[in-house]
Amino acid sequence: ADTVKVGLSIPITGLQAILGETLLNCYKLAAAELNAANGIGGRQVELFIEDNQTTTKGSIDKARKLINEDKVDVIMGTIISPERSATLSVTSKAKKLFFYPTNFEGGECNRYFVATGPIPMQQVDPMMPWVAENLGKTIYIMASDYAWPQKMTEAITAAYEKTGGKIIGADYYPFGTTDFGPAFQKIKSLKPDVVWSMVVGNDAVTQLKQYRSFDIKQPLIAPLDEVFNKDALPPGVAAGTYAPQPYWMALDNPVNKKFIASFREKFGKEKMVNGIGEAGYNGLHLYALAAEKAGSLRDDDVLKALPTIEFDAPQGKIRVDASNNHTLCHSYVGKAAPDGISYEIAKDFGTIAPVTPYCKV
Amino acid sequence: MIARDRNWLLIFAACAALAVVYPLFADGYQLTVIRDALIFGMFAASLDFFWGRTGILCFGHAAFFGIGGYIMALITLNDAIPFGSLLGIVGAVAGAALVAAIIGYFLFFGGIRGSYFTIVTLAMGVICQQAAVSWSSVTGGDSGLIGIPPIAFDVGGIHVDLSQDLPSYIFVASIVAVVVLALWSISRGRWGTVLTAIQDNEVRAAALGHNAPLRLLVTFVLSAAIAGLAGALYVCMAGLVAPDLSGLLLSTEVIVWVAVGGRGTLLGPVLGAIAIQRAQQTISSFNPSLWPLLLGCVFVIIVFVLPDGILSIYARLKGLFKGRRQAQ
Amino acid sequence: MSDVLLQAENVGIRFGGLQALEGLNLTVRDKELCCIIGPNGAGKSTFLNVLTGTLRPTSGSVRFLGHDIAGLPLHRIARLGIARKFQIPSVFPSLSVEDNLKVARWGASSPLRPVGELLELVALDSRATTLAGQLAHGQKQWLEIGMALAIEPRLLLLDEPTAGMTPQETLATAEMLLRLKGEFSIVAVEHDIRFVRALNCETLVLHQGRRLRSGPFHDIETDEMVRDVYLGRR
Amino acid sequence: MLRTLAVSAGYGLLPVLNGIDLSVAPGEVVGLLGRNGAGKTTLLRVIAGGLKASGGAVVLGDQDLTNAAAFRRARAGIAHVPQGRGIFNQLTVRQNLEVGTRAATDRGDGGIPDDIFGYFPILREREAQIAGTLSGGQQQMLAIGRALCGLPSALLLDEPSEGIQPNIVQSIAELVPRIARERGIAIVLVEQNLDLVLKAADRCLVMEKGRIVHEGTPEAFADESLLKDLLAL
Amino acid sequence: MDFVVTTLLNALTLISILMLVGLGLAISFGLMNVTNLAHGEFVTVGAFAVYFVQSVGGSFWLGLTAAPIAGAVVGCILEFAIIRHLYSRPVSTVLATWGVSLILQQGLELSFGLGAKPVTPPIEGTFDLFFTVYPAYRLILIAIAMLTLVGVVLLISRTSFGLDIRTVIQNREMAEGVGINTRRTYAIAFTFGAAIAGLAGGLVAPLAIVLPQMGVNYLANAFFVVIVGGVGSIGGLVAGSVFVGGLTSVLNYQISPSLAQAIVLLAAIVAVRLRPNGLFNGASR
Ligand SMILES: Nc1ncnc2c1ncn2[C@@H]1O[C@H](COP(=O)(O)OP(=O)(O)OP(=O)(O)O)[C@@H](O)[C@H]1O
Ligand SMILES: Nc1ncnc2c1ncn2[C@@H]1O[C@H](COP(=O)(O)OP(=O)(O)OP(=O)(O)O)[C@@H](O)[C@H]1O
Ligand SMILES: [Mg+2]
Ligand SMILES: [Mg+2]
Repeated sequence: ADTVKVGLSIPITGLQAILGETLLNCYKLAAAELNAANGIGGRQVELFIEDNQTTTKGSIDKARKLINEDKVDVIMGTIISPERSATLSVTSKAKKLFFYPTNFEGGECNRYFVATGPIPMQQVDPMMPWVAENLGKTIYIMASDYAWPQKMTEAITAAYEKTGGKIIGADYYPFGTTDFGPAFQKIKSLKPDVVWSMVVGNDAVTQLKQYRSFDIKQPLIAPLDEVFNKDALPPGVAAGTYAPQPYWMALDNPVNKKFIASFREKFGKEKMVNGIGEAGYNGLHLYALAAEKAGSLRDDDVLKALPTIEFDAPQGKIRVDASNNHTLCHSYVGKAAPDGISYEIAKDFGTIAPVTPYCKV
Repeated sequence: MIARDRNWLLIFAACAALAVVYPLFADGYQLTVIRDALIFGMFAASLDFFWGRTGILCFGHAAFFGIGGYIMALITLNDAIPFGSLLGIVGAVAGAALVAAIIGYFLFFGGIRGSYFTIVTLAMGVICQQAAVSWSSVTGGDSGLIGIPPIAFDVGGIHVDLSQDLPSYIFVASIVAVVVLALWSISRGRWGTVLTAIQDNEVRAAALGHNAPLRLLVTFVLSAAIAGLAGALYVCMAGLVAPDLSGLLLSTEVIVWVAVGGRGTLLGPVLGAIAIQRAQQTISSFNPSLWPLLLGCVFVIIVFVLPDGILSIYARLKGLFKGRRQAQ
Repeated sequence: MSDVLLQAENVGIRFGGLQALEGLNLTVRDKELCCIIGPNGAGKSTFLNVLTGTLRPTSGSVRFLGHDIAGLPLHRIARLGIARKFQIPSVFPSLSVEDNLKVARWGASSPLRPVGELLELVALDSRATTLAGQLAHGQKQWLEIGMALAIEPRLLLLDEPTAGMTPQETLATAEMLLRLKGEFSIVAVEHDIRFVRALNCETLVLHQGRRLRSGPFHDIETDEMVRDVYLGRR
Repeated sequence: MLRTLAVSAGYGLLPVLNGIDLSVAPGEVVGLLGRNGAGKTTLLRVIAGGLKASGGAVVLGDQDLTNAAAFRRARAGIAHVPQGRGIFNQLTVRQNLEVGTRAATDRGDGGIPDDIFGYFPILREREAQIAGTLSGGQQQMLAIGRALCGLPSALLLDEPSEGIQPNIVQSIAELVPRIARERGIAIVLVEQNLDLVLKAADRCLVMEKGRIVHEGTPEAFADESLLKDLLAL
Repeated sequence: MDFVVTTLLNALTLISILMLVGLGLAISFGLMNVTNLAHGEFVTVGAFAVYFVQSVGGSFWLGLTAAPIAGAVVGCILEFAIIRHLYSRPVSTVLATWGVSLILQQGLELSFGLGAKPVTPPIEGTFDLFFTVYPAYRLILIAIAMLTLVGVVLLISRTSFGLDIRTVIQNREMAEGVGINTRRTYAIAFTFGAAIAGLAGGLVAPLAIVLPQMGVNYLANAFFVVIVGGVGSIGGLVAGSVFVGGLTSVLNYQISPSLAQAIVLLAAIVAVRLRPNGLFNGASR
């Protein structure tokens, strides 16, 4: 029968495979929910899953295949920036809708590109006064050497200096670094109040293990989440770290409870879910609502309807900003529990609108 | 020797014929797929031109591919530069050649050969990828540069516009054919024979009056220039350039394509590149985690069953055939 | 003195604690043939290395056509017209005999002899398409001489060209060199006395890095000292 | 007693040896003559195990070594001094000799026999020199010395006089039979230098195109015309 | 004082890791001339051995004993099944070992699941070194690395095995000719190199990420260390590790780490150019 074809470009192999698995599960969950409730306008949702291998070449090949061979109605997925821009380079040429779920550095601006994750200012702007008040007045940043941490650092610096705080050092480490000793030595001599790590992916594991062994006492902000903590980190090393995220499993609301319950029922009792996954889940639901409302699957119709609808997501109510196709998402600071896996909500900043001076679609 | 040349030309002609009739049976998407594979095929041939004849393995060849790609991107994305596409291609080729010339001069005239060269070029690849990631003000960082326009230019009143699938396929296929043919005729003649001699015994070759380092350098630079050309073409077709196009993974893959296709045959690597990439994407759509395992096994098997690459199947079949005929 | 091709003056060289050559003089004129003999380890190969510029002497000087060639890149030396046959036969094993000769010709600034003639000269015409790596030892020696001839040298240096050859072939080689004598200068290092005798030329005898004797071969052959340290008595 | 029985061998499709029968008694020196490319080197390689025989057998004493790996043959007592010497260039002279004793692991005490230095005093003098920097003749002596370190019962010498100064060639001519007698070794001597063979060998064989075409005592070979017949073009 | 000592210890840690991984490679690549792209996977296997032993309730130390054994087993199988047939075909070796590295990575992933594996260090916390406090585990790592180095040097210089292996490398046919079982010599050497890499993996497991793909992070650097120092000598390996590790640690503190990495690699290229035979050529023989 006639179905709504959703193409998924997911890193199933390669460096981002752990996060890819959770993201894929979230899409599967959303599709199952939709299909159980009469699909999209009566049409069942059909997922076309492709592994982009976490590479540029793979992402391009797979996006082309999804569009030309599978003839999908929309493409969703990808985690890190190269996958995203590779996919975007195909979708923007083909004028095909592309929903991107991951936290990203911003800068991408395209009519057919919808971001359901936060950009740096959404996470950082509301958070910095809280940091200044609760954690300290000086920050040392150590990060992986690529665009997202660089943009985050800019956002952090701007917002923090407004509160009178100061960034006293920032070091960017190449991917694949196996020894962070020099950074810890710097922390010892600079004595910042707070350490903010944006070392990501596999290197985050190395970084955190070594951070603990150097016995550093300062509070640590690190972009971790439940999935990563559980699947990648040795038990307990994340305990006490802070992280800004638009979604936490600990959020106490009925939608989230139901989300987690059905996720675990489908994929395993112990399974964790994170902000990226939730943003993917939200993306598919937002698309469904918009398509339903537009009564059409044509990209332009869906796009037109998209800003007019609201979705009751696990993180709270969200909607897409018509001016830049970014999502108004929530911002929470989480604090990792002693088990080093789950988080408690340290502070809720409510919904934050994405402000993008560079972008107007 | 003569018979071998004839065989090569025969296979080349067969491939060319296939490439000509292919558009009759393929839709636009399938054309783009083969077009991109052909570009990587040319990239593989460029590595083979150096590796196959000198016996020195370059483990950072993707660096030149990436350099070509980035230069192309920077030139065509800058609206202030006229004749973007043409200038981009020239710049990409020249840039890759220049970098190769500097590094090559340093290494070849410093007496560095063999595994040393391999590992030093490996490091060069690592540096290039890291530079592309961290120098984000120019390179766009890890997300790369997006929105590179398709190749378009006017030569002598003819307007070339490669935004459509068929023209771009034809353009790429003819470039690849010309390049492979050119590389082949260079490497089978005097140039190639002397390179083989240098590979056998460099001191002896020098004592006969051959400037071995210079010859190696020129070969390397030419090989890098072609890699740069491939990079420039690819980024225009893909519309973006990203750091992993100059990375270790691609460097390794291209080595594998050459080895699978048959080192020193130039044509084999092109076929190897197409075959492996298509197999990779097909298998990965079918079962993602199977691919790496399968690929690994394929390499091990190829080494033992087809040590001279897939192109040697032809020679073997022929040998078998001859053997039969003689037996009868 | 315009016909002086190569002039070595007071050459000395040290390897660590070993004074391998000391105070050696040698003048090679155009189209002259001369031989160097001497016990194993006397420094003959080393001296050849100095003469070809491969080794820089620690004292003294070597001039080829008036230029100091020490330390020049090998290919430049070859292009100046110095050809050399190494002591261990070194050919290009993965090229055919014919291609070996071609490569040699291509290296030359002005090759004269066609490959066919070279093949005949070194009696390898029947094996032109054989890979050089598959030749028997003696055949490799011949091929290497052929390669040296191919570059049309002004000076040909031979390090034990007949090692591994049968007596007949040794003599044939000597005859060939005598025939070529009119074309260029030759310096040969050899242990095979019949070969040296056949060439019957100016001979330098080295011993422990120094000149022991020099002069026409028939004088050398009968020299008591040379017989003691080198030729032996029977 | 070293024997080959109808040994044949070749490179790829090219047959080089066609049924060679050879037998050398302990203490005996057999000279092997033949033109370039006759297959002398190949025969020695087949005996030493560097090249597989395509037919026939290689026997040392009562051991059939036809299918034994090269190192087993060395340990059984076959020592090979190849054409081109095959010394280990980057090791010192002493290390080369030490490695030579590996063949005698099962038989000797693992030390370098002293009389080696008696035969070749230069080796003691240059003990610590890197072998690759020895002169050609010195390397040849090292190669023979190393072979003797393995306490062999059969010794294969491939053109040992190549590159050796005349008076030492003479002493090799005296040394080879002496070594054979003193140590009871069966020696096969491949040579182009007729004087040496005729002086050192007890018996001479002539090879042509992979066959043994003539056999005789050195005295018989003193006849010039016979020699011309067998060896000249 | 604190600063100097910490810098020194940081450098020593990195040097130790590089040296251990490089030690195995110095044998297979440096001595045997086998370009083994699966060398990184020996490190991975060692790290997984520690993880596995810990996950079934064993102690870290038991795991660390298992690590070289696991490396050796994998190395031995690899040598027996593949490498030994390819000693004369270096290019094929590159290809085959790359294939093996893929198989091993994927095999580990299929059997142990996606994602990083937790490994707990045998001791937590820091050690008071009078001048400074330093993570205790790192001190252990440095000590074990030094002990291993001394062990290997003794093994190679005091036993006849070291001589045999060099003989075999220089001239295989001749080595057979003097009675050396070249197959066995190669197999043992290769296995030994794999075992050391496995040990290295076990040692870094508590310090860095444990993942089927972790080997890549060590492979390129290890090759580099071997080349910079000079192929085929232990002294060279030490010199290369000190050069690369020391410079990285010191520069990391001064300038941006990415730049530091690039500078170190460039400096290494310059070093190779100036001393093509290695920083330490010959001196350790
Ligand atoms: N690089 C070196 N380092 C140390 N000693 C060396 C080096 N090269 C040569 N020698 C020594 O210098 C001396 C002369 O060697 P050379 O090879 O010139 O002798 P030769 O006269 O050619 O002998 P042969 O006739 O045996 O070939 C020898 O004692 C040799 O060991
Ligand atoms: N590696 C090889 N591959 C192919 N053919 C070979 C190889 N080595 C030798 N041959 C051939 O085998 C034949 C016999 O060679 P061999 O070396 O045994 O001769 P020889 O009697 O020792 O000659 P010489 O006196 O020149 O040393 C020759 O025709 C040679 O071309
Ligand atoms: Mg000499
Ligand atoms: Mg021979």
